[in-house]
Amino acid sequence: MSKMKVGMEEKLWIKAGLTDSEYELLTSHMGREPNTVELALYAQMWSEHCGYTHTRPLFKHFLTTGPRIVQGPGENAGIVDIDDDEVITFKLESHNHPSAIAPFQGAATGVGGIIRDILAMGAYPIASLNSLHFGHPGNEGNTRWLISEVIHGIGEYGNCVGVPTVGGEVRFSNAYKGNPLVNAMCVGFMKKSQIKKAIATGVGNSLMIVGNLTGRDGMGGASFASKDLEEENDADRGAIQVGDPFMEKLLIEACLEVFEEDYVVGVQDMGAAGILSSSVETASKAGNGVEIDVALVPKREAKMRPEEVMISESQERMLLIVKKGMEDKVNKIFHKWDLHAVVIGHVTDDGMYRVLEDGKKVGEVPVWSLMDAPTYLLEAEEPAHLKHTLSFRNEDVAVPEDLHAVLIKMLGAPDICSKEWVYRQYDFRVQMNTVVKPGSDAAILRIKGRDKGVGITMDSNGRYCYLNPRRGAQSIVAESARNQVVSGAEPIAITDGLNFGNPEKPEVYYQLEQSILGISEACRALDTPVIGGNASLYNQTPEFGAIYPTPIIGMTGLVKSLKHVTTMEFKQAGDFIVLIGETKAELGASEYLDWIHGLVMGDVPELDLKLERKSQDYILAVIRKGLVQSAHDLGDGGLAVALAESCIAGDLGADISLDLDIRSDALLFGESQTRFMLSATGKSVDSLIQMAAEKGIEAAVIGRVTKNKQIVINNLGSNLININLAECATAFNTGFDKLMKSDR
Amino acid sequence: MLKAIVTVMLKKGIFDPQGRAVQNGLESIGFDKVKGVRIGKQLEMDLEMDDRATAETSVHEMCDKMLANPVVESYSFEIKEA
Amino acid sequence: MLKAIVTVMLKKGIFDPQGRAVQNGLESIGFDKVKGVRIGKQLEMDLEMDDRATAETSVHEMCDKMLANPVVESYSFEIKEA
Amino acid sequence: MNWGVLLFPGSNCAEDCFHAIDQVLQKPVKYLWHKDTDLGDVDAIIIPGGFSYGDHLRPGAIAHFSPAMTAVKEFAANGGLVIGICNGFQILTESKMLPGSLMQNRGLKFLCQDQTLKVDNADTPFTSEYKSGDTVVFPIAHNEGNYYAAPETIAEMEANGQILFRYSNPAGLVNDETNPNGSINSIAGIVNRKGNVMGMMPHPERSSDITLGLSDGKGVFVSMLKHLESHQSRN
Ligand SMILES: Nc1ncnc2c1ncn2[C@@H]1O[C@H](COP(=O)(O)OP(=O)(O)O)[C@@H](O)[C@H]1O
Ligand SMILES: [Mg+2]
Repeated sequence: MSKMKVGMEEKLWIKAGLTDSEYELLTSHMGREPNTVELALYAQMWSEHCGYTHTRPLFKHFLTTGPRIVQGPGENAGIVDIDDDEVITFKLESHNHPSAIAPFQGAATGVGGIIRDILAMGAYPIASLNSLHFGHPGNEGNTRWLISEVIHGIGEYGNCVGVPTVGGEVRFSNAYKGNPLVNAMCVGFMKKSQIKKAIATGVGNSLMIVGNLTGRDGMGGASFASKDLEEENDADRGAIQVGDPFMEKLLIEACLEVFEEDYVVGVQDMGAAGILSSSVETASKAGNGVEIDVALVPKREAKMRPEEVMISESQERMLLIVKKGMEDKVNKIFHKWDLHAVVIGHVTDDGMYRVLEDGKKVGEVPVWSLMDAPTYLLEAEEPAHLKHTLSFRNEDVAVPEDLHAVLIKMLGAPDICSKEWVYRQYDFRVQMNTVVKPGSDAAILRIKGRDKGVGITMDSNGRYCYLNPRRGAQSIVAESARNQVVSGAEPIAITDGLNFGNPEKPEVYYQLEQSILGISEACRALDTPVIGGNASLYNQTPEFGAIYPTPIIGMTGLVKSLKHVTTMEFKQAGDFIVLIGETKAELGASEYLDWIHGLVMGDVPELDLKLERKSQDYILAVIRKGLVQSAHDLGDGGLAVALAESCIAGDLGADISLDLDIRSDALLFGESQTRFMLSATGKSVDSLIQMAAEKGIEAAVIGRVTKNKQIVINNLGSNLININLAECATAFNTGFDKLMKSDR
Repeated sequence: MLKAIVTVMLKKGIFDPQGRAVQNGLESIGFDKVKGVRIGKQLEMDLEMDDRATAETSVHEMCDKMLANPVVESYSFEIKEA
Repeated sequence: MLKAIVTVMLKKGIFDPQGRAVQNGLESIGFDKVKGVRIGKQLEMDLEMDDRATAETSVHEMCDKMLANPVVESYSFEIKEA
Repeated sequence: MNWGVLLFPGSNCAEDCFHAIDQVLQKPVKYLWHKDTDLGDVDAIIIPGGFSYGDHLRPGAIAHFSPAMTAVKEFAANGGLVIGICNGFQILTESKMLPGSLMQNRGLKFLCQDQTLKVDNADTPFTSEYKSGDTVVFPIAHNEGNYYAAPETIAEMEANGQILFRYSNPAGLVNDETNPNGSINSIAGIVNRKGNVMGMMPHPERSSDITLGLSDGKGVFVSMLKHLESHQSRN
């Protein structure tokens, strides 16, 4: 506490995380100096986490509207129309810093938090996904512990709350060594008429807090998340939030029961900066003021200071704006679920944000000023490494002698191998909607009682964005959409998670800006508007530097009939294998260069967004026509890996003959974009090829599915690969296990 | 041979949802005088050691390295004759 | 005010996979003198009671009814001044 | 033929069981609330999976004190059919309506997978749709599914044909390798001595709706239905 005394002489606002000019601005907004409570309000609301101070100006590039878009950015989650007066709502959120410090709890509360965003829209949460990025464990017990704790935390929370965890991704690079990424996504379903908004209308209406008690957990998490992850600091450690999925389950049930009645005008979950940000946001949207008495907030700990109550990030709490006179009815429903619903304040007409303690005013500032966080357009500068990495030429590496060994090694690569080790720990079947379970290109959930479903994906590629942020970001959106179409889903919209380093560094800001531009361009080309997202900046440590620029794309798609649901595995021997798209001599940025040659070099493969769109439309059309037995996109590891995956999943072999004048490693493992692998019966294959020709899309029959369990790839008459399926399967299926086993 | 009994509990101030659920459960079957339930782990282990001081250092180290997560948990232990 | 510290362990003779895993983990980081690790629960609770005898009876009853499952677990406890 | 699905705070497979009866079996079904002391007019009770009371302390340890469980015991004592699935099985063992206990999986991890089971006794109200020795696929999803009972108890149950399902491989082989969680004798599902209270860790309801690709589990509910119908026609 001696620090505090020194702090009194220092500038208090600096300690709180505000700059001199921000302090000047807020005093001019207020017309006076703030007291401690008021200062805390600004410090939280003007942090990057709540105020999007560095990212907001860039959001203008996004396409945010479209025929299926019911709600774009600006609410807790976006909403898209899936016909029949039904909608789905979805969003993703990062929990990187908490997960770095307490991986189990950090990951668990990340899942819980995003579920509440979905709940706040009035929807029933129907699926969770997660995108995880870790350093390579190597021989390190610590990283392994981190990985297994994060996965355990995600599983335990999702399993207990009864929301199936149906997909996601796990990727590895030492760029994430000091700063792992844990992004969670949730999807909810509801009828259009059930949509709720985060708005505090109706002067005199009550603000009710529901769910958990308020404690000192996550004190200052919002500003904490907006700082570099420096050496552990005991004050930050106090910020650990503990998740209680059981409480969350009750909260879901009780809230949805309340929503069925006409008691509630607005709903907001309590995430970063807890009561404060949830109430400010709802008030600001309505143009109203609010008054909150911290003494009324049910607390877990005695003697909390008013600002602590206001910004606590205790989990499993929601704010309801309840019509005057309906409070008892709301409370009765919560009581049925053994929960409380307590009035902590009300909506006022004076536009002020007023904090009381036992009826006595302890802080008062204009609502609009809290929402008016200054934004910063920062300086961008092309990262110096690009000069070097872009200088890569394919000739810089030799074609390996033993392609057989390379394929086996690729199949066991951490980014490629089966993630069953992970999703076996997730209940992916609860709620009985999971038509396509984890392990395929997209998870598919049915909509009960209808012949339709939704496809859900989460994708990223930090290496691509590091080597070419703009095209890298485009590729991720394109890949997400490919994952949708091969599964039989028409891409609808995305939510984006912007995970970057410190934006005040010009090179990082460049990556951020370019990535956003890339996402925007691809979304326009593919007609998948951005309906929400999240930003997590300052992901860097003194020891390991900044993470790869890692935008993560969460996408949903509509499966118009469950008959269209398509999976990647080969279905029967004798089927024809068709390759869609052009294979070029592109090794740059590939998983192959990284994993086999240890090079993060080169440029991201070319991407023609017009062709991408046309090809995806074609894939969807042939699937809907019923011409396709299996479909898979070519991604990490290229043609050979995609082929092996379809063989392993179907427990069938393949016999492939190509005639491409391309060096064999690029042919097998290069990651040329906009490519797909289909299989079709002899009856359909001609129509498949003909339709492609009509659309001007490259398509070639490259071989057959075989029942002898061997993968054979020939090019220009000579054999490149002739490998036993079992050997491939073992490499693929045990890759993760090996990663998680210590070498000792 | 010595025996170590290690107790690992969530740090004070960190929310213990399990403790609360058990407290509510106890209350619902009539044990309403029970408050502040907190639940942690107890580990019992045999140590092939004879010297108490060495054992203590060793157990301390185990706790710091593996048995407790210092971010959320605190630990205490006792060394006994086996 | 009294305080009860209840320890619930798997019965002797029942395999404790968690204990085994921790033992292996400890061994892998060099603690090879640790054997027979067993892991149970420790519950700490405040009792709004003043009489030790009553408290003991009450805690016994809680354990029998809810805190331990006699098929697989045994328990012991201690009552202290809070 | 009225079915009841018992809802506890934290049950998360109640709707799935409801769906299996309502949509797949197309029979009348209603929810029963854990605070109710009177279960009303039901012929069969499903105690669904999930995490009642957060699975805190031990799965089922708190739930089995609910008022509704007293009524369920009475219902079972009068010969009513009760099936506990996953957490429901755990609640039934905690409440001593079934012998034994479910401990943490020996692999110490939650396990979600489509699991082959071998039907051990097809001569019960829960399994009559199968033949002994059949293999079926039901999903499992649990962290505490490792069945344990004292050796005498196991011997007695084996002798009485109380083991209904065992974990196996697709060829019907039952051994340590086909045992996902460490259960004694690979036990996946059991019935009480009287034959009217059944508990199993695998989820038959998740294997009832063919839209999701699995439907072997429907047999459990159909068996129960047929039993109830024949029982009723005899009365
Ligand atoms: N990267 C982004 N792209 C588009 N919209 C974003 C992005 N980040 C945040 N948003 C939108 O800004 C709004 C506020 O975001 P946030 O503060 O994360 O919401 P919440 O408080 O519900 O977590 C949301 O509507 C969110 O979708
Ligand atoms: Mg929100």
